[in-house]
Amino acid sequence: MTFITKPKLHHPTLQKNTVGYTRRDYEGRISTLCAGCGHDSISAAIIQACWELDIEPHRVAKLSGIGCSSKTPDYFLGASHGFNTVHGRMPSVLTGANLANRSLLYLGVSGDGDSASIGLGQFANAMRRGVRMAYIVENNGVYGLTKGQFSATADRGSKSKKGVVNSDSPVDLVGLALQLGATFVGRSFSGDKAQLVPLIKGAMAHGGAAFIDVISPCVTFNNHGGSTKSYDYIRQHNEAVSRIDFITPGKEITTDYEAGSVIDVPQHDGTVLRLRKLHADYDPTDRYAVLAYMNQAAKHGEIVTGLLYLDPLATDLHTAFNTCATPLNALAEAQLCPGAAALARINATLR
Amino acid sequence: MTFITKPKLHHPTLQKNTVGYTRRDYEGRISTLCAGCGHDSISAAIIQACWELDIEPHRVAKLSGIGCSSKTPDYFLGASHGFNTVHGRMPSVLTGANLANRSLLYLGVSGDGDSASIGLGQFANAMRRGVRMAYIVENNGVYGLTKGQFSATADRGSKSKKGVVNSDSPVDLVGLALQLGATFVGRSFSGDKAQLVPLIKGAMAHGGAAFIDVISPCVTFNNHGGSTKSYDYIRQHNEAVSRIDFITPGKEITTDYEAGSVIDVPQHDGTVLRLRKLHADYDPTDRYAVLAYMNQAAKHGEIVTGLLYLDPLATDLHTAFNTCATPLNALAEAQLCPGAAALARINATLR
Amino acid sequence: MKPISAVNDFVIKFANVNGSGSASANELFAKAVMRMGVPVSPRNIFPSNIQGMPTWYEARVCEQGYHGRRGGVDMMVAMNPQTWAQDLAEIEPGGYLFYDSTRALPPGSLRDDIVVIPVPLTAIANANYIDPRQRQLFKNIIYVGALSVLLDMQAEIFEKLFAEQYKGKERLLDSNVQALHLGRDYVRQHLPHPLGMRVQASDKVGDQIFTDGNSAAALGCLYGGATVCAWYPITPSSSVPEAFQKYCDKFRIDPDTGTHRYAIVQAEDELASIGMVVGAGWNGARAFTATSGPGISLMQEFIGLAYFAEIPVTIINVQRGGPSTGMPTRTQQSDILSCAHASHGDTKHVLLLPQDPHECFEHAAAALDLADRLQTPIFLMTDLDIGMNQRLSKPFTWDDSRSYDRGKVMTAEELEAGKDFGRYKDVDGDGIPWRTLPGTHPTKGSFFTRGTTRNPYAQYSERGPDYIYNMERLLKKFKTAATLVPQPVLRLCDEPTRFGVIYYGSTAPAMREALDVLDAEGLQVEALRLRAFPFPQVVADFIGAHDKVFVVEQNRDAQMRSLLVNELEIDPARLPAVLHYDGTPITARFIAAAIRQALAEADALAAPADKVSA
Amino acid sequence: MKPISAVNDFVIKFANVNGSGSASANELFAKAVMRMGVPVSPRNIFPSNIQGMPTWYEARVCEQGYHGRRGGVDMMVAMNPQTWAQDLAEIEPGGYLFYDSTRALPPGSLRDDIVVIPVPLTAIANANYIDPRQRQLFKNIIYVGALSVLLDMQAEIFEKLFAEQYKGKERLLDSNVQALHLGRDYVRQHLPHPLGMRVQASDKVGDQIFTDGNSAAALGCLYGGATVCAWYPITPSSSVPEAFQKYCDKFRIDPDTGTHRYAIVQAEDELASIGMVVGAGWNGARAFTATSGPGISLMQEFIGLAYFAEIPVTIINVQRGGPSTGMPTRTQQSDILSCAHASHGDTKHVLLLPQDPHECFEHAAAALDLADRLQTPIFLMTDLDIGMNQRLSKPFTWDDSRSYDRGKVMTAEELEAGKDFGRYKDVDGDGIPWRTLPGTHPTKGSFFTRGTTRNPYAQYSERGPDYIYNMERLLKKFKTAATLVPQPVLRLCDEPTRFGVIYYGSTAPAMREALDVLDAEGLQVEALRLRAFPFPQVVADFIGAHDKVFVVEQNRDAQMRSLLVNELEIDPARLPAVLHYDGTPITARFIAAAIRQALAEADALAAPADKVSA
Ligand SMILES: Cc1ncc(C[n+]2csc(CCOP(=O)(O)OP(=O)(O)O)c2C)c(N)n1
Ligand SMILES: Cc1ncc(C[n+]2csc(CCOP(=O)(O)OP(=O)(O)O)c2C)c(N)n1
Ligand code: SF4
Ligand code: SF4
Ligand SMILES: [Mg+2]
Ligand SMILES: [Mg+2]
Repeated sequence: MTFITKPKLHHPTLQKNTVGYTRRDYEGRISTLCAGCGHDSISAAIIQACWELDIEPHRVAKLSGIGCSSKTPDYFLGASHGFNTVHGRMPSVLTGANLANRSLLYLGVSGDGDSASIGLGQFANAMRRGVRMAYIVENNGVYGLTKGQFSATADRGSKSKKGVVNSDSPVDLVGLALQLGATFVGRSFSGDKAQLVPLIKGAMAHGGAAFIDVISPCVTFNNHGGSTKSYDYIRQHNEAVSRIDFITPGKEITTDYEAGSVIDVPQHDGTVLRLRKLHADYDPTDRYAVLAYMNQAAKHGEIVTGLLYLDPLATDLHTAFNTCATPLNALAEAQLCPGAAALARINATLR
Repeated sequence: MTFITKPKLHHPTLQKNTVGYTRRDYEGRISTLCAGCGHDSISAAIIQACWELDIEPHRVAKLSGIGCSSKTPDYFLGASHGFNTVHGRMPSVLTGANLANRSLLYLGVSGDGDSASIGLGQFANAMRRGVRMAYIVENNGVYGLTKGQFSATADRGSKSKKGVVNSDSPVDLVGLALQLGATFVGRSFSGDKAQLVPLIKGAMAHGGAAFIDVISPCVTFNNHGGSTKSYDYIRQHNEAVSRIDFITPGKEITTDYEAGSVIDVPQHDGTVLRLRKLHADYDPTDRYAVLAYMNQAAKHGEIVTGLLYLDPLATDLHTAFNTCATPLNALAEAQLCPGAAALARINATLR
Repeated sequence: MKPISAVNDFVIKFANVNGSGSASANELFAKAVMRMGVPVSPRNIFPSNIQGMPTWYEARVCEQGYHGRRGGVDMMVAMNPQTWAQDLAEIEPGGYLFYDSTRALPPGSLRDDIVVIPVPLTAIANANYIDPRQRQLFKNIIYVGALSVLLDMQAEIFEKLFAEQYKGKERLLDSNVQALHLGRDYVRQHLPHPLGMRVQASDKVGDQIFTDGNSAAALGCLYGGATVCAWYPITPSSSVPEAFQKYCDKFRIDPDTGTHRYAIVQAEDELASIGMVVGAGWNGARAFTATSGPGISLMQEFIGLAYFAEIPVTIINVQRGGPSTGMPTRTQQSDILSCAHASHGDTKHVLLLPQDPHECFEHAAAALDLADRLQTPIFLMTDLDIGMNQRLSKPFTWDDSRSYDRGKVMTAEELEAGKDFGRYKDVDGDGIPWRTLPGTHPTKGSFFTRGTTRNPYAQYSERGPDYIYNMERLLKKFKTAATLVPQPVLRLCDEPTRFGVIYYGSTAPAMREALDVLDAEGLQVEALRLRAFPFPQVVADFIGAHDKVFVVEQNRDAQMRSLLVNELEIDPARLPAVLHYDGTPITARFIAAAIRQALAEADALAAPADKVSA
Repeated sequence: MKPISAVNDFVIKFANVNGSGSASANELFAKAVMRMGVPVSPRNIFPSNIQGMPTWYEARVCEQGYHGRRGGVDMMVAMNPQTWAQDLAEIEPGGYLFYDSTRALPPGSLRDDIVVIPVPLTAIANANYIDPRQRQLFKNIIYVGALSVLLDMQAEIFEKLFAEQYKGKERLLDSNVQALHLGRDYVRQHLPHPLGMRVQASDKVGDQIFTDGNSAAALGCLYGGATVCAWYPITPSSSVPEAFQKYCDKFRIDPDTGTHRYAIVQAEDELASIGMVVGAGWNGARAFTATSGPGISLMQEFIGLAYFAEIPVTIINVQRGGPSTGMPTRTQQSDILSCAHASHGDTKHVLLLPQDPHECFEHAAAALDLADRLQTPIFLMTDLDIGMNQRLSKPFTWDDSRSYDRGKVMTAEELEAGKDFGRYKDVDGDGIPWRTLPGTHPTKGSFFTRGTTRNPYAQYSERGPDYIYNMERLLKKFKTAATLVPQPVLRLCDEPTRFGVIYYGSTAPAMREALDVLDAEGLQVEALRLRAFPFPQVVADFIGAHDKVFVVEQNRDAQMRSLLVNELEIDPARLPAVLHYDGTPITARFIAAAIRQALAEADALAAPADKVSA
């Protein structure tokens, strides 16, 4: 019978971390994403990172917007509270949640449409405010959940599955995060677990606004134009019936390469992605230097990956607001309400 | 009796330009802004620029958001259609208007709150799309019309008239415009007519998305902290009655300095603004070079003014869309409606 | 157990997995039925997901041409193991279960009150194809082939459909035909056929067309002269702009220059898409956007601006299940209030209520005229059921002698001639003011558009009387609108009846069927189908002519009923609500039952009928 | 011409230019009247502009303590040449015109049916001050001084007020006192005084407090335990968060560490401010935002999420004139529908309707409890009239024995004990489910919050029955809400009456006065003041007990009336609407006239009374 198997998250070892959890304790529900979706690789990396960090799952609050990427928090950290908010406005919800309880760790998961199109303003402001969070964008250059339209990160001139050509200049979320004051900025590739896991760990442990742009190929809506012969038949069929009728189950694209080296990663559509991994000794403490470096690399069609910028002394919005150590949601009534006597004095000033 | 005279726009010469209009023909209603508001100086510069450009006033469409700055289109080009849209969303309205009729010139006037706070997303996308327009932000770092709260362009650490301290990192609209693909980017000071008028002319004549960030002091909500002795009495009064009760009529702050030089311009609040005017021979064709240059200058507390970036070959959204030469709003029914016969054929394909 | 025997009157449901290629195969089946002259109305029941999740295709074959959902399943084509149990349970006693028998089923996984039709689809596919994708893809065609024999349908019909579909792609054509016959041959050789349930050639389709409401609305916008479309993707509306794009590529390219006579912008969100439409409308181009509930919520501020500044705007709202993200892939009529009173302050907006693809086309074109005429937002209120499902409906028609109504736009000549121009002045007594377009005249007719109060000459004003003048003029304009919108459709009985029913939009086919059913039972109910808000006088008259009028709608809070009560000042007791809102399309069975019961109660005790809920 | 003579019962209006320092001078005058034990209700009528435009301060002095706007002007203090003509025209015959006579007026610029009081303010100021700013500033105090003698008010009162205001700023204190006497001395020497119109010490103020609704609401939020405030500036709501900030600085600083027990974020827009409040509410902090019409429009999507995902949210809507940007500095009650049915899909929201600063405080604190208890958005519906104007009202009270109602939050202990947790399950029969806060328990009680449909255990579901269960539970919860919200206030007559009237919010003082007036005329009308939506049973009973019930509100479309009609299933014919919506506060004169006329008509012909419009 028809049965396309769902992607399985990496099989967990039963080894326990120092807080006594096995990797399985960091998993969530079974993913409903397309087989081979890059987003599932990122979920696996998040699971790995949290396990290695010895974070108690329930001390994490995971928030997302709307999209395939934003569905993923349901597929990891099943013991954490999650919030699938509205499209493009997760940053404000995360900000409010963070203010309410500074004692939890906040993980924001979003998509390129969710953060770079509808969510650009909120993304920018969360970075400006220095909200303490690990903010991960699962960047596939398309709107997956609504079937393959462009997102704002799609390159100028690229062609969508429906044949529409994009004429807008792309939004580079890394560039924006750098300009807007994010204090931890990284970029990676969904299939590069060796690079991604440490980056996520760094972001989760960071004291301010941490952002990671993760290139995450969409199996389903990026396998057009220039793809290998074997796909032709299906593409023709889909064209003939003018709908995305048959979806070829894809495979997770993985890669692993040395710091300082460049690698060409073939994508589902046969195109190649050229990644340059920062040198191990790269000094990521100058916002503007890294911007310049990235733009240089871009001239050679290279995308720089790694930890691009870090302010090790970063503080967050709570520091700026000088909020009390007790989470605001845990303050007792006595600490909040001045009481009747004070009110009488206030009345007196109003006569 | 109480009577604070309203600012008058520069008295027009009666000399006619080549299209037969005097400068007065480019004026609008009398301004209702505070005496000495920088925005009025910008209105005067716009009037001057349009007159010098020999633009027929009615061939300009002027759009704005909401704010003191956004009110100004009522105070110039009285013969042009204007649209005071909603707060922060003027760019989308301008984009739609532009698509409807490519034969007009589009002038977008906004404030820092209107474009950098609520409007950041739309601002960014209008630049990305290369909408042909002259987009001017009258940047005073505060929300004037709502009485002096911070806008997103306020510097970190600055203090509002109500004593609130800003902890967010500022949005630099010039930096964003550069990153997002604007093809004409400039910065100036409201009182520097010699620099501002040519910039506005360049922007109006530009073939793509042109952006000018104009620093425009707010008389009323920037005359606190460190202001000169003479203001003390009033400040104390306002504090005592805890409201901005008495507003000291200000004077327009003007300045004029050589290209390549640096000048300190004292502001209403007694602080000084240090401006560096680009060398006449500065080559503004490298987005990233100018970003680096600006950041260098910033380290010395200097704000670089002038034409920062220009792509002389810039094209616009219509070019990208390959729209017809006839304005879309002028196409005849015959050019739009395929008619009954074609419809019959369509029906046939649906059986 | 007596197997269901039915000719041209049954429901067949396909249980599949999305992304498996079944969608086109199922549509092929439906089209074949239609080509035999037998009306069919299919419905996709799909998840908010892209690949690998359960999806159903429910096709109702019905010679009388009832297109509403019937309920119940006579034959289940069970292709999805994940949903086997629930699919099995849905089959009516005596119904048929068609399944892939390649792997043996665990014992007890069947019912004994149904007819089981095992076909080793996987085995057949694997025997004939090597490429796993082809095996998967053709399995769908093989089951269609098998069904065609079971249901007594000729191969030629399918072959013709293939020929049309794969024109120029012969390789695909041949292999599809081959797959079809693999399925046909297997059944011919191994199974009793045809079944007692079957399709028989007829002539009930006539010249009807088979298409979805979203494409129809897009075509209506093309014919209506829309040149600017700004949108943001959202289910179930995305196929409107996507179809508009397709039609523009075909009909809006300048033959000589190859330039485009349209502009379509995929905006960054709905605030931007509506903003662009407002800008284009202000500047004299016909513009529209298409969205669904969440988009409507985001557009509220701009809708208020367009209402108050009086800017032509067309908004196509393909409604889905709310509130919030709700049920993005289910159908509802629950945005009536959020559209009719969109935005803060006192507002009233025009809604058009098409019943099928034919009217989606008509109303979309009408909306663009009305927007220009009334200078206000016009909402085209469709829903997922008519928007995304293909439906048989009257062919599209266009009268070439008709010309666009561009409304009251003052020309340079008129201005030159010194005609008085007060942008917000009611000079014609219909509440509709005149406007000028930017760039019209060098010295006359310019004005400053704003969302703040102004006097009739568009000058900023904070004076109460100016405000009142404007707000009352807007009410008058709304009255005028009632005379211009598509008028209601009545279905009257020979004798006046005590009871009436009001309904609208996608409820229409189920309602028509329900009325026939009730009629057959001797229960006479007159009906009025709303086609727009504000309500023309005949609506008040219709209600006035009956003791009680049921208001049937697909939402929880009886939203249209509340508009009727308030706009027409009707005693709510006279308008019992019949509400179905679980996200599935309303059925004739449900409506008939609700009304039947209410009538019974009314007869029994003359007590007032009250809300009947699903 | 007979000059108006009135003691403790007149309207004095100051015509100024904004930014000229008049605001504090005018308030000084009002406070002085109040300190004499005479109730006064001042109203600012200001432009949407910062400096140099006309602004008025209308103070009603009224011993009976009617705080509603009266209409008409008995004395005009004409300080603004720009508005001279219209100010002059507004004066009642026999009324007084006070003006700056430094420059001679052009002939014919006065009326002969009024008393003219010329005082050379500029001359006096220039003679005594050099700094132009001081000349300007003290001119205001000089006219207050002059008025004090004309109206027979003691200098001591003013001196005391100065002493309080300029405590620690002696230099300002002295010069203000000096200025006051400059004005007093001039009048004493040159003009007849006191006038027939004057203030006389009384005892009608009692322990009432004089403050504005926005500060009161902010204080209510402080007492109610709000810790997170996210907002975006908008007139007339900005002073709510600004006052909250002020109070927090005073009462929410940890005495030992100096750290803050609150967080206030000025967001980038209203989508963000409501989003932050939703996030904080989800995470268990009491959070609120304050906004006005345009902000409400932008918050729609998030409000729908909070309704459907059931998140505590408090929204203070200080209403202004709509639609769109409308009349930002005028008052209205026109967001009732856009709040009660905020967002797409079927939604119903709780509204609280305070009448004055006292209730702004009470209801703000109550809103935070209700939000936690009901897990849904609670709207505090005030308006510019009560929000931004100072008003005498009962002092604030707080019962120290009262404790916050945090609602149904399941603890780690309960989870540990194995208590069943179904986030969206109705276990108590009141429609309100239990929730857990993030981080509560290592292995139990976590769930995924979403705006899509889910089953009672918060698992994603596209099943109709799950959806219906949830939607009907929400209706049940709304019924429960009706029993928890502030209950209506009744004003009954000794004998049952045929007619009743329903009103709410800032209409209260004008209504109270109108009822007294009608009563004095022998027109008996019973009254019910709504304090919340949904409506408790007594509202239905009240309507049931009268033939006709007028619904008085300050909007065009009778928005509250439409909620009454639909929620309570009332025949609209029984609810004649009395509508005032030009942006000025409703007056007793208007209400009384409308009701008087309707009653007359009703008596004349028993025909149904219909809408009465302003
Ligand atoms: C207000 C609103 N508009 C539109 C949508 C429809 N929508 C759902 S997901 C999505 C785009 C998701 O793209 P992205 O964030 O890149 O996620 P991906 O699916 O590509 O991982 C859109 C437009 C929505 N849910 N809400
Ligand atoms: C949706 C919405 N929110 C808030 C406001 C209130 N508002 C009017 S102008 C303004 C800020 C204007 O600041 P800016 O753009 O910098 O203009 P300026 O007055 O400083 O020139 C705000 C918040 C509004 N009009 N609309
Ligand atoms: S559509 Fe693309 S992004 Fe969405 S699940 Fe499938 S592969 Fe992933
Ligand atoms: S408030 Fe500031 S920005 Fe507004 S008009 Fe006055 S000076 Fe200009
Ligand atoms: Mg994406
Ligand atoms: Mg500003």
